[in-house]
Formats: sequence, structure tokens, C-alpha cells
Amino acid sequence: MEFQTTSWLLTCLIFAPMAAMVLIGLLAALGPLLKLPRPAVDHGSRVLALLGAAVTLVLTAIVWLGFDSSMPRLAEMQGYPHLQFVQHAVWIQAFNIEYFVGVDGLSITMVMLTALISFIAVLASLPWGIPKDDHKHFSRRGVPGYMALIMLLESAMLGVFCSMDFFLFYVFWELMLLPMYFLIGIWGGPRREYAAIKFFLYTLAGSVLMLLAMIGLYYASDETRLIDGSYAAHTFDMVKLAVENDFSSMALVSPKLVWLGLFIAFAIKIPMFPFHTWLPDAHVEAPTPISVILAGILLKMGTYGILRVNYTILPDETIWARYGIAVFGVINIVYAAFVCMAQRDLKKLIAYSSVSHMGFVLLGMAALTDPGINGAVYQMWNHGIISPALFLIAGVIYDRAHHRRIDGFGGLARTVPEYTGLVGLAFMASLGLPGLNGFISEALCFIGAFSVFTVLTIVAASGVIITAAYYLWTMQRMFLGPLNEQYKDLTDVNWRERLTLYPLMALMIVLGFYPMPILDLMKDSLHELVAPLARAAGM
Amino acid sequence: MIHVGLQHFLVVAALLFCLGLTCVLVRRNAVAILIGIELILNAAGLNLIAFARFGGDLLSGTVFVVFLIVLAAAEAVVGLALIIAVHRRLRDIDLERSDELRG
Amino acid sequence: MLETNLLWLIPGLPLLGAVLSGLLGKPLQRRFGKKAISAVSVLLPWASFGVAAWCFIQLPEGGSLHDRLWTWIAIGPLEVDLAFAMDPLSAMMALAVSLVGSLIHVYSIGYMADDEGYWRYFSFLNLFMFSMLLLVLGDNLLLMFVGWEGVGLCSYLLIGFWYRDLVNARAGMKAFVVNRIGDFGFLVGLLLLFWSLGGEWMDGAYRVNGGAFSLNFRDLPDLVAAAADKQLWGVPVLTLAGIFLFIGACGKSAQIPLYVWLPDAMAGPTPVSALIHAATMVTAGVYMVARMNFLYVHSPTAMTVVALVGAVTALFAATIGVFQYDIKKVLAYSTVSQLGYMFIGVGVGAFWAGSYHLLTHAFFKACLFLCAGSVIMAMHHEQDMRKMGGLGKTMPITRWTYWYACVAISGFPIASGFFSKDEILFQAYNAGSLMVPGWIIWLLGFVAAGLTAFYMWRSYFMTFTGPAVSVGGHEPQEQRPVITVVLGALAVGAFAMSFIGIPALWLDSPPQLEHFLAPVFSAAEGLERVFAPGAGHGVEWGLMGASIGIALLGLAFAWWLYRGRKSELPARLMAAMPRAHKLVYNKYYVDEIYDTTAVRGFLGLSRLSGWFDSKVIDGLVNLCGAAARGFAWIDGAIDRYAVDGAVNGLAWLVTRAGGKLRRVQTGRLTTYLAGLVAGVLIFVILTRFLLDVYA
Amino acid sequence: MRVPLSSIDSLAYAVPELVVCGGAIGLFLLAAAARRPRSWHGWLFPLVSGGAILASLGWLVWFGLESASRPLFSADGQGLVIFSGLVACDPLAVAFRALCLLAAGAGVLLSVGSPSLPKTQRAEYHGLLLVLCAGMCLLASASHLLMIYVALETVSLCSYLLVGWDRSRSRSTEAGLKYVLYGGVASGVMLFGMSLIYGLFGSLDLQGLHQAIAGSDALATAPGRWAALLGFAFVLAGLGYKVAAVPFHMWCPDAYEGAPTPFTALLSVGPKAAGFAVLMRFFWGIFLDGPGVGAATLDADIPWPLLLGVISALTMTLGNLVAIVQDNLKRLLAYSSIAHAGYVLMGVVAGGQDGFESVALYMTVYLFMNIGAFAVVSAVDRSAGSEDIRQYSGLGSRSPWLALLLAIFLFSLTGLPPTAGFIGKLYLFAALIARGGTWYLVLALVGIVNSVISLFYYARVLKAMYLEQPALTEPVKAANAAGVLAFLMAVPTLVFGLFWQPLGVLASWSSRLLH
Repeated sequence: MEFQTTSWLLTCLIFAPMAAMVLIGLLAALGPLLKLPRPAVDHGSRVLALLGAAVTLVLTAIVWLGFDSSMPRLAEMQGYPHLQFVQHAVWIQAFNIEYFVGVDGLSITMVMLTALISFIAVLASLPWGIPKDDHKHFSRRGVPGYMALIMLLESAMLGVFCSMDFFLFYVFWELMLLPMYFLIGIWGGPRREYAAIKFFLYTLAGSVLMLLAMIGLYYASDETRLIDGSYAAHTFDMVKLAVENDFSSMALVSPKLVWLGLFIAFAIKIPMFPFHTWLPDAHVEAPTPISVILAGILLKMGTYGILRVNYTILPDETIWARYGIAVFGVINIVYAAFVCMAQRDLKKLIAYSSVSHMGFVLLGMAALTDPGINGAVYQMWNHGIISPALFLIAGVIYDRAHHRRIDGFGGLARTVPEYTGLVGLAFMASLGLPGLNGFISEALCFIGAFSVFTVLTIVAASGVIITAAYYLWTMQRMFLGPLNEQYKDLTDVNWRERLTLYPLMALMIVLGFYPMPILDLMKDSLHELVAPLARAAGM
Repeated sequence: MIHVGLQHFLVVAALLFCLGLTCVLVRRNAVAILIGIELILNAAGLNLIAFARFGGDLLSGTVFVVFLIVLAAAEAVVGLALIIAVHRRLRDIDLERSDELRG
Repeated sequence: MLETNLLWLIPGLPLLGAVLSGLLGKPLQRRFGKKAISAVSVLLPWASFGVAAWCFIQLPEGGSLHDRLWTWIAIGPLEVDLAFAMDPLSAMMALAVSLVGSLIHVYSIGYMADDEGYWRYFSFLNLFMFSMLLLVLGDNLLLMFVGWEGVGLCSYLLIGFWYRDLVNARAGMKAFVVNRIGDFGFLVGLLLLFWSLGGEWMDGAYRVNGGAFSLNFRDLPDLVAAAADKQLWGVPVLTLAGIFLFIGACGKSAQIPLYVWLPDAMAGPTPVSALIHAATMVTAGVYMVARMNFLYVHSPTAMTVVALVGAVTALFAATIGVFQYDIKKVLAYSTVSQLGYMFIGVGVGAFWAGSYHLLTHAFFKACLFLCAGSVIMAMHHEQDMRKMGGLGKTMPITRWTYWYACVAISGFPIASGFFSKDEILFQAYNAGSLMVPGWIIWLLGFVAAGLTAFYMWRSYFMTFTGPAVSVGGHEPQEQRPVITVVLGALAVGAFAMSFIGIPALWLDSPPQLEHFLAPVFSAAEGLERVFAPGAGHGVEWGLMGASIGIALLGLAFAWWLYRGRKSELPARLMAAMPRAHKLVYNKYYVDEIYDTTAVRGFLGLSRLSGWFDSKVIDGLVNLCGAAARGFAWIDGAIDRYAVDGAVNGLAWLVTRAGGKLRRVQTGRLTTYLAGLVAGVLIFVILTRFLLDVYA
Repeated sequence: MRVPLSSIDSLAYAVPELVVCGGAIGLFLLAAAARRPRSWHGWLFPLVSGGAILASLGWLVWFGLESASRPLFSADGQGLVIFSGLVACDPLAVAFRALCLLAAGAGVLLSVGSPSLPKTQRAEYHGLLLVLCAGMCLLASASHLLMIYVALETVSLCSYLLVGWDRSRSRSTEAGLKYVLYGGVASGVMLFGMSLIYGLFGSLDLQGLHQAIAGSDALATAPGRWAALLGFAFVLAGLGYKVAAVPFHMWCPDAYEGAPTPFTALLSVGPKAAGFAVLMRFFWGIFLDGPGVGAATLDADIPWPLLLGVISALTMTLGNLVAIVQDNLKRLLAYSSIAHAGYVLMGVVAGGQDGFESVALYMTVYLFMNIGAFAVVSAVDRSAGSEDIRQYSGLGSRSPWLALLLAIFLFSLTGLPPTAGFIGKLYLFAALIARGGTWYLVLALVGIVNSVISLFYYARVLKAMYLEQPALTEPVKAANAAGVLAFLMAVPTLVFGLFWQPLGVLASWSSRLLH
């Protein structure tokens, strides 16, 4: 099928960070030969990483401006979101694998998020403002390797969001694993090895399931033609899988099994209730910028994958399973919120709040309604703005106090008023205070879900109480009350932290009162995505 | 006089094979094991020649046996060479004692 | 409906003030002193009052003003604008809020004069003005909800303003969380409303019968009417929606069972108590119910609930008020009780009366609080009335304004409080649409009125009469004009409000306010009453007399017991019935009960789930591992590989397995050969077996 | 239609064997000439053997291209009949001979300047290496029981000697001794099985056996069945021993650990590849009746794929589990190579075009990554003198490049994209899943679980290299033959991970015979 736009833009976008990584590698390799001092190499790699992220950001902006959200979808792509900036070529003839990238309303929001958060993460990785004598600080250890890995990670993430060929998707998906493993494992906290390997194993377990399911779908797919016109017995092309194939009567495996395999693979990333225990460990051990990326982007891949793969390729099974999704979503919301109350470590609390907030996404998407799915994806976006801010905040206090025990502080509002204000704003956004962005997505999820899962939604709505409780309690224990003398000369946020925090804070407020720029991007595509399912579900 | 048929040969070969196998399994002396191997090989050879003689094409079976004998000899040579090498080191060829490599 | 582009200024100007003093306040204050802050943050609310007044003048007869900024949320059928609307009701509210608010800003200049958090205080206060006006002027339910939560946030911030004292911080958190419970109700009500509005899902899009879905207050009445017969779980969905929304109102307006936060909220600075916890924010619930009148008229059940809760709260809080000694606590409980009256009003379908009481209460209660504040300042932040007395001589203005406010609240015909309260009581008696006879509601309110008169005058006598006390060696002094002027202004306001509510009984035209608000409450005209309009004058006169009588009775009692603080009677009375006194004095132990049940249970549950997560869920992964670990422990072999190499119990299991399996590789050739032969034999036997299976 | 050729004409198709044998003879003569070790021996002998191997590789490439372009093999893909059917001449033979020779070449390169090889008798070492090559080539193309036996023995004999080559290390000789005795028994058992088969079906030629079995009534009687079973079981034992499949694997870890590292690298790939070639030929040559089913007549009785599947599952599981608890990296890799044999067996089980395609492809990929890993190991060995995992702690900082290379190989062995190892696994699983039966899916699941388990010990090495503080700080020199080889192997490991089109084409071409 033909697509409106064909361009190299996305390819450049995806591989720009990788180019930066290569340059950093060269610098690291040539540094010793050219007798460059180590600081020079470190600074060089930092600059290169910043450039890479910045270029990506700019390219993303170009894509954003060029994206036509109101473009009518193609006739033959029944019920599939329209793609733009497509680049489509045969990659491996032998296995009918294509290099097929493009963005629709769903992808582009995630791409924008990725570019933004990655840039902020790189900013947050600068040692600027960290006391000079603190050589153990992650931003001073093995800088070239660190920056190179972050760049690789960014490329992989962008690739996942852009690729429309299942195999390509899988390759990028797996590619994320390695840098993450090393970033947590090398630059992480005291129990980094445990956390890293736990993360590694969980995710790998998920992705091998995905691999099996993917191959199963491949062999169940009908014959078709590759983009170059050559004959292909089967295909990995997700659009074709979604549009031209009906897997409801699969010979090889029960499609429900395939669906479950895919779902579990994605649910581990979200992370969904029984599979979530890797997240707190990973977050607590990971250095701040990595937590930022982890919470800001990686978690979204799970839900993105479900929408992109399960929803489009196996609609019937999705309808079959939607109550299950909703139930697990509600469990995530309420259960994780309760767990938050019990946390002593600030980062762990934020990690669990992430679990809780991703539950809204599940609930919203399970409803198969316009407000629901828009709420879900907008919640992905918002959580991608808020939770990085929260982790940056946790990083600020950790850099100063070298611990994160909530009870270990007290009355900080007196010494660090600006920081307190930022924390307050982020907390309020996260607990869904109307007027900030979090509220809109949560409200949309509720509105969308209520008509389908009335009771479940009411239960989920009770989550707002618990959320408020644990955030305010944390606020009170850390910032209010008599000052803990131990911290009477704590320094307030420095310019690097301002640079990383204020943009996010601004977005929280602006997108609270003027969310349409984002919603407009995605709502048409999402309608195309969900309408056929809703029709089939008889709604 | 009794007529010696295929079965007789096969039975003998089978016995040889079992003997060889037992020897291989129970003895700890490397040379003994080497002998056991020879027994097994010869059992196979006996089989082949017998089958060749009573049915099947005579040629291939016989040729096989010829090769067999040669290779058996070669194997024995190599085996003995290594046994000597070990013996030089351990002054003993009890295989129970050479278990440095394990686990 | 008249389009304008001014309305956004009414909340906008205070927001500007909040942002300015919030971002630049600290340097400004350091550089130019507190004058600069006052200049910004006090003038802007006045300006917004000016705009509100201007718009009020522009307001077309029986119509409304509308000001649309931009599309806020537009998903499929859901079209929500960021827009403001001013109809009579919101005009009344906006004027009251901005006027009283501005006055209290002025008062605050004096009250907060020596607090280094000056800029922070005013930024919060302006932010509150913004949220409150947003709540009032918001064109649709969602926007109203934004304001609704916004005022909650500001009250949290301001209650905990002196955050270094953990008590204040706790009070703030309590207020926010309890409000959050209400908000949960509000949210569910919202969802029910959305769901009920007579549409269904087609192609995943919510198609409303008759055009796009709308949440704004102009279209809602018709949509609600269309959904009147819709049911959920066998209950009319409008009833459910009404009740859930009312739960929200209970949270915000401190009604049973969610009133507990309000008395604690007195921890905040007194002007805050006056503005947020007496005059404006706490009345948001009443405003919401009045605003949604078209919903409630469809559901007698919901209205009954509202009216009953209001009446019971009015009485309950009044009884508590009787035995309080902290002057602010007294006022707090009287606020709760007065809010009960307002809910009686809106509950029995006399929406205008409820709104009217809201208005009058805003003035006299603000006045009372500010007087209390001035007293407290004079007493150097002493709030216990037992340590006061005789202040009347040295603080005349405070005294007489307080006196007049007491007159107003206890309902004597020379003040506005009388007209509003009396209208409410009559309408309660007159209500025919409820599921309980109206006179029950009336009775509760009537008794409460007596108690109100009693404890208000009690506080007056205890504070201002009797022997003069001295603080720190010298007599308490009257406050600066910046404060006294405000007190006067509010007293005047409390008086002036009388004229818009003089009942038809006295002069043959209906009260001006009723007439003014009529277009908003048109839905209520259908409600049946005991008396036809114009009839029942006799009863009305009678009730009026009765309430004046009971007010006098309350006054007399207070006079008898507390005048000049000479009498020993109170002490003896208390001694006579210690149990009852203890019970009431401790506010019926409601806080304690909540603490032991709800709060404890909640925390326990959270601890449980925390344990569950770390032990069980993670344990499931570790389970096999745990077994393996135990096994390893038993045979005393601590496998160091698992410790360093692998993760979790699965790893343990796997590693143990590896550890066991490796032993097969004994390093002895015999074993290997045995393995080989065994392998062959097993293979043969297995195959043989399979042959039998297959054949 | 099959075209028989006279033995003389046949020689034209056995160039590699001839070349390597010639090289071997030359080397032995040189050995006779050069008694005392000289410095130039260090590079001369590797040059000769390497030259011979390269020459034969070159011929294979040429021949492959030729046969691909001209219809050298007849249309029905049965191939030419050379040496009166003793050895097959078909794409499979070409491909696998090339694999074996590649592995041998790597072995030669590794042996340059390796301390684990004695200075003396270098010529003999390389000569034997070449003979081994000849044996492997023959094994890869053998299509006749006699040839299988002879080739297998040749390979084994050379392997015994080379494993026990370093007489200065007791481990080496011990390994050699164990290997020779174990191998002797295994081949003896196999030979006995062959004799039984010969007796039952009266033929030694696989092709002949195929028809003979089809038409034979030997299986009608119970003794006949038993005999046939025993025969095939014994043969399986022999072949299983060659590919180190459980339970015939036990020689493998000891031999690998004991052998000089350069030879271990070769041993872990070359003979294995040849073994798989002959395994496929034997089973799918005799019992071929379309993919996934048993023999022409036995299929009703013996579910070969299932039995092989069981062996495959056992092999990978045991290999992975025991590998976890290894401290010696060489031994760890030995077990991992057992596990990989298990993976490859999945391809054999799947059978059919795509099955054999996956086997060929996986063996190629495996060659790159495994030899690469061994190259790094021997590089570390050269400077540290030990393969203990502790030597690897902090390698990431001590010599980043070696560490990076090893990381790449380990990821590839785990089967993560974008490395070639992932492609190999993909093909194997794809072949299995394409069969669709429950057995195959279960086996695929076992494979999946195993590849997760394998992460445990590969990650242990990664952890040691990157997450642990270096126990010792002196850097490891990568600038030697081993380092070069590691680099050479890393390139295809990555390139084929991203673009394996040529590999796929080659694989599908090489497995054409067994359509």
C-alpha cells in the first residue's frame, strides 16, 4: 500500500543518537592515542551526547510540525491508523523482513516524549553542581561509556516507537535491554548488580515470549508482496498483519495463547501487577537520569506495544480479554497506591506511584472508547512528564543528603523553599490535581471507562484519595514541621536542576489548561485504532 | 558334523560385544579398557564378515572389515601412546586416579 | 446569552497577583519591603471586584454573560471549553467573593504585618481568590471541578501556612485528605451524570441523543431532564448522581460525616479562617447544589438527603459549639451549623433562600472571625475565652461590630441573618416534595437557632464583658484602622444585605434577590409546597415570631449565665452533668473514632499490602528458590555462585540443579562409559516402549 | 538422474581433501627435516597449514559458485555420485566442508604464538591438524556407512592426539586418554550397530539403505525389530558422541578443558559441524519421507523426531544448568557448546528444507561467535595464564576492547539482537514452530526457557568484566593473533546480526539436497 509521505526524516531521527554514540566511541578510542587528558575526553563525550540529543529534539520538532493529524486515512487500510513520514524498503529478503518506519498519532506523541525526556536525562547526567570532591558520583565515572550507552538507548527507544515491521520492532525492543542493563549495573547504587540482572531476566523472559508469538503470527500470516513487489509467503509487516490477516482461526496455535504471550511480554514492561517487582529495585538502584528514562519512556513501551500489536493484530482476542485488562488496571491503581503508603524510601515510593499511574492507562485502553483510549495515551504522555520530574526531584535530595529515607528529613521547606515548591507542584500534578495535566488524562480514562466498567471505575476512582494521602504524608514528613537540624545548611536547587525541572513543571501547568496540542495529534489515529474493536465488541 | 550357520556367528559376535562392554565398564586399568574396545571392534568385524558371507554383497562387508582392522590398530597405537604419557606422569594407569578434570 | 471578553479578568487578575508575588515576591519583599507585595496582591483583587461589578451591571435581565477562551478538551463527543459564564447566581457569588475577599486582603495587611512569609501568604491568598472565582464562574462542571480542587489546595497551603508547627501541617493534610474523600464522591457523581445523559456507544464513540455532548450549565438542564428515567442498579441514576455530588459538597462544606477537618482548619491565620473557612470556600458545596438545582429537583430522595444532613449538622454542630472555649473553635462550629442551614435551604427546594443565607453569612461570619482575629492579636495570640473578658472597654469598634454580627447570626429582625434564616425555616416547614414531612426539618433547625443564639452571645459576653484582663502588664489595645475599617465595612454589609431579602410578607413584592435569581432556579418552581404561593401567611407570621422568641431565649440564657462573668452557674451546671458535658466538650469523640477506625485501618491495609508486595509477590518469584535455599541450608552447602551470579530464587533453583548435575561429571572414565551404555539402553527401551504405544 | 563417475574423475571433486592431505604430507616431511626447533618454525608451519586450508576453502567457494551457476548437480538435487557413492557431492557437503575448514583455519591462526602449545613438534601439530581437516571434510560429505566410520575415526584419532598434545600439562594428557578410550568405545558401539544394519538390510550405502528399508521385511519379526532398533540406537550413540549430545557428552567438558585452547576452539566447532552434517544425512537420508516424519517404513513405528527432540531438550538443559556453576571459562564454554548442540538438534528435529537451513545457518553463526569467544579466552590466557573467571574481573576497564568483543560474543551466544546468534535462534525456532505440532511447540518452549537460563552464566562473565572491581590491574594485550581472530569473528557476528541476507541465501542453498 502507498503512504502519503516518504522521507528519510524518521531514519535520521532514529539513528542520530546512534551516530553520536559512534562519535563518542571514536573519541574514547582516539583519546589515548592523541594523548588527550581524561577530562577532555569526558567533556567531549558529554558535549557529543548533548548534541546528539539536541539534534534528535530538533528533528522531532520538524516531524511534529510536518505531521498532519487530520489527514484522512487510506481506504485500503481499514481500521488502521494512518502513517506518515514512512520509509519502507526490503531488509532481509530471505525472511520477508522489511525496514518499515512511520509515525501515526500514537507513535508521534511517544517519539516527542522520548526525544524530550532523553535530552533532559542527558542534561541531568552532567556533573555540573556536584561537589568537586565527589568522584564516586555516577556523572564522573566512565563518562564516555555512560553517554554512549544513553545514546544507544535513545536510538533503540525511538526505533521501537517508529518501526512498523514487527521484526524491526523486536530488534529495537531487545536493543534497549543491553544499554539499560549496563547503565543500571555499572552506574547504579549499592545493590546495582542484583537490580540490573533482575531487570535483565524479567525483560528477557518477556521478550522471548514475544519472539515465539511473533514467529507464530508470521507463519499464520497470509502470502503477500513485499514493498519491492517480490512475493512473500508470510510477512512481519504490522500493517499487513493488522489489515490483511484474520488470525481468529489460527492453525498453529490458539490465537488467545499468542495474545497472552504478547500481552505478558508487554505487561512486564508496563509493569502490570504480578510482574511489577523488578521496577522498584531497578529504580532504586539506577542513577537519576536512568530512572528518568526508565519511568518516562520505557514503561510506556509496554502499553504502546499492547496498543500497537495486540489491539491492531489480534482485535478479537483483545475484546475477549478486555475485562481482564481493566481488572488488572484497577489492581495496579489501588494496590500500588496502598503499597506507596508503606514505603520509606522516596524513590521506591515514586516507583510504586508509577505502577499505580500506569494502571489508569490499562483501564482507559481496556474500555475501547474514544475518551478512554485518548485518556490512556494522554496519561502515558503525562506520566512521562511527571514521573521524570519526580525522579529528578528525588535525585536532587539524594545528591545532597546521600540518602532517600523519607523519615530522615523534616522541615526542609525552611531551608530549600524553591525545591519545596517544585516538589509540591510535581506531587500535585501526580495526584491528579485539576488544572494540571495529570487530571485531564485521569478524568478521560474514568469518563471513557465508566460506561463500560462502572463498578471497576468507581473502585479505581477511590485511588485519588490514597494517592493524595501518601503524597501529602510524604510532603509533611520531609518538608513540614520542625527543621531537622542536620540539614539546616542544605543548598537549594542549582541551575542544572532548574534547567531540567522547570521545563517539565511548565509543561505540567500548560498542558493542564491547554492539552489540545497533544490530544489533537493523536485523537484521530486513536479513533481509527479503537473504532473497529468497539464495533466488533458491539458497543 | 554340524553345519555352522549365520546364527552361530552372530551369537559369538554378540557374546564378544557383551564381553568387551563388560570389560570396558568394570576394569579400571586403561590397557584393559583398550582391550575391551578391541573386543567390541572385533565383534563388529565378525558380524560384518558373517553377514557378508551369508547374503548381502560379499565385497562391501569384507572391505569394511579390512578398514576396521587397520583403524583398530591405529586406535590402539594412539591409545597406548597416551597411556604411556599418563604413565610417565602418574607411574600408574589406574583411571580412578586420573580425575583431575571433573565437575 | 451575551458574549463578552471581560469575565476571564475576574479570576485572571488574582491569578496574576498570585504568580507575581509567588515568583517575584521574595526579592520584591527583600528589596522594597512589604508595601510592594501589598500593592500587587491587594489591588488586583479589588480590580477583579471592579470588573465583576462592571459585568454585573452589564448582565442582561434574566440572561447571562459568556466568555469563551479556548477549547479545553475535545475528544469525540466530549467538548469542554475553557469558558466563563456569569448568570445571576454566579454574579451574586462573584460579587460576594471578590468583595469579602478584597476586604480580607486589606485586613491581612494589618494582621500579617510582621510575618516574613508575607509574600507567600498573599500569593496563596490570591491563588485562592483565583480558584474560588473559577469555581464560581466556570462555565461547565469540569472547570468548576478545577476551581473546586484549587480552593482545596489553597486551604491546604494556608492552613499549613505556619508549617514549622507540625500541628498546623497535620491540620492542613487532614483538610486536604478529607476533602479528597468528598472529591471522590464529586468525581463519581460527575461520571454518573456523564453516563446518564441519555447517550450510547456507537463505533466506540459516545453519541448523545441530540448532538454533541456538553457539560456546560446552559445545556445540562435539558440533557438531565432527558435522562430523568434512566436507572443504574435499579436506582434512578439522577438520584445516585445527586447523592454522590452531595458527598462532594459534604467534604467541601463540612457536613456530617466529613465536617471534622473544619475545626482543625482554624490552625491557619485568622483572616484565612474568615475568608476560606467561613465566608467563601466552605460555601462552595452549597453553591454547587444550588447550581445543580435542575438535577436535584428530579430526585426527591437526593433532596431529602441534603435537607436532613443539613438539619442534623446544624443541630449537632450547634450543640458542640455550646461548650467550646477557644473563640475560633466556637466560630468554626457555628460555621458548620450555619452551613447546615444553607443545605436545609437548598435541600427543601428553596434554592434562593439557601443562596441568600450564604450571602448574608459571608458577611456576618467574616465579620465575627475578623473581630476574633483582632481580639486574638490584642491578646497576643491567646484564643481561650476563659482568659479574656472586659475587652469591650478598650476595643469599642471590635466590640460593637462583633455585637452586631451576633445580632445577625442569632436572627434578630434588625439584621440580614434574620431574613435569610427565617426564610429557610419557613420554606423547610413549607416543603412538600420531600420524603419526610417538612416540619421535622423545621424543628431541627428551630432548636439549632436557639442554641446558636446562646453560644454566640455566650462568646460575646465571655469576651467583651466582665472585669478587664491585662496582657503583659498593659490593657489590650484597639487595632489599627486598616483592621477596624474592614470590621466596620463587613458589619455594614451584614446590615445592607437585609434589604434584598425582605420577605413578601412585609412588603407586598417578593424579595429582590428571589426575583433576581429566579431565572436560575426556574426548575424549582415545579416543586410542590404545603402552602400555595401567597397562602399560609398566618403560619409564616407564627414561625417568625417563634424563631424571634427562641433567639431571645438563647440570649437571655447567655445573659443569665455569662454576663459579666460573675455567675457560678455554668460551673455548677457542668458539675451537675459531667458525663454529658465531657461527651459534648470532646466533640462526641468523633475525631477519635475516625482515627481508630478509618485512619488506622487505612494505614494497616497499606502496611499489609506493602508486606504482601515485598514478601508474597516477589516471593512467588522466589518461591521455588526459597525451597532450594532451604534445601541448600539443610545439607549445609551454601552455594556461592547463586549469591553472586544469579538473581532471585529461580536462579537458586537453577543453580542448585546445576550444582547437583555437575556431580555426575565425576571425572572418572568408568562413569562416562556407564553413562554412554546406559544412554543407549534407555534409548532402546524408550523407543521400544514408544513402539508399543504407537503400534 | 544420478551420474556415476570413475574414481579418477571423482578426484576432481575432492580437491580440498587432496590439498590438505598434501599439505599434511609436506609438513610431516618438513618435520623430518627440521628436527631442532627454530624461531622460524613459529610462522612457517602455520603458514603452510593455513595456506593449504585457505586453498581448499578457495576451491570450495569457486566450486560452490560454479555449481550454483551451472547445473552441476542434477535437477532432482540428488547430486553427483563420486567414488562410487562413498561420498556425496552436493551443496550440503560443500557448505559443511567450508565450515570445518573455516574452523580449522581459525585454529591455525590461534595456534600462532600460543603458549599453551609446546615449542617442539610444531610441524607434526599442524600436519595432524590438516589430517583432521581431511577427516572432517570426508565426514561432512560421507554418504556411506564405511565412509562415515573411516572419516569419523580419522577425525577422532587426530583429535585424541591433539587434545593430549601438551604433555607438559597433566590435564592435557588425562583429557587425551579419557577421550581416546571414550571415543574408542563409542565408535566401537557405533560400528557394531552398523554391522547389524548391514546385516538387516544388506547395504552400507545410505541411498541403498533408503530403498532397502523401504522394501525390506526384516522388520516384520520381533527379533528383526529389536536388531534394527539396537542398530540405529548404537549408530545414534556414535554420532551423538561426535556432536556431544546428552548422554554421550561426558567426554566433552574434560577434553575441551584439557586440550590446548587453540585446539579447543577448533574442536568445539569443526567436528561438531561435520557430525551434524552426517547426522542429518544419516537420519533424513535413510528415513526421509518429507519433513517431520519417521522412516519410510519405520515411521509407523519409530517417531525419530520425538526421540531426537527428547535428546535435544536434555542436551540443552543439562549443558546450560551445569554451565552455570563453572568457574573455568573454558569449561563453561564447553558446557555452553553442549547446550548449543542441543539448540542445533532442534533444527535436525524439525527437518525438512527450513530445518536443515536453520542447522546450516546456526552452525555458521555458532562458528563465528564460539571461536570468537575462545579467541578472547586464549588472549586472556596468554597474559594471565589461566582461564579462571576471576581473571576476567574488571576486564572492561583493563582492556576495554577485548571485553567489548567478549561481550558481543556472549550476547550473541545468548541470542540477543542485533547479533548473529539471535538470527540463528530465530531460524531454529521458526523451523520448529512452522511444524506446528504440540511436540514441536513444547520443544520450542524448552529452547526459549533454556536461552533465558543461559543468560545466567553469560551474565556472570559480563558481570565479572564490567560490574566488578578489577582484582588485578595489569592490562591484557589484545594485539596478537588471538585478538586479531576475535576481531575477525566479531565483524560477522555483528554484520550478520543486522543483515544476514547472504547467510540466509547460502543456508537455503546448502540444504537443497534434502528437499
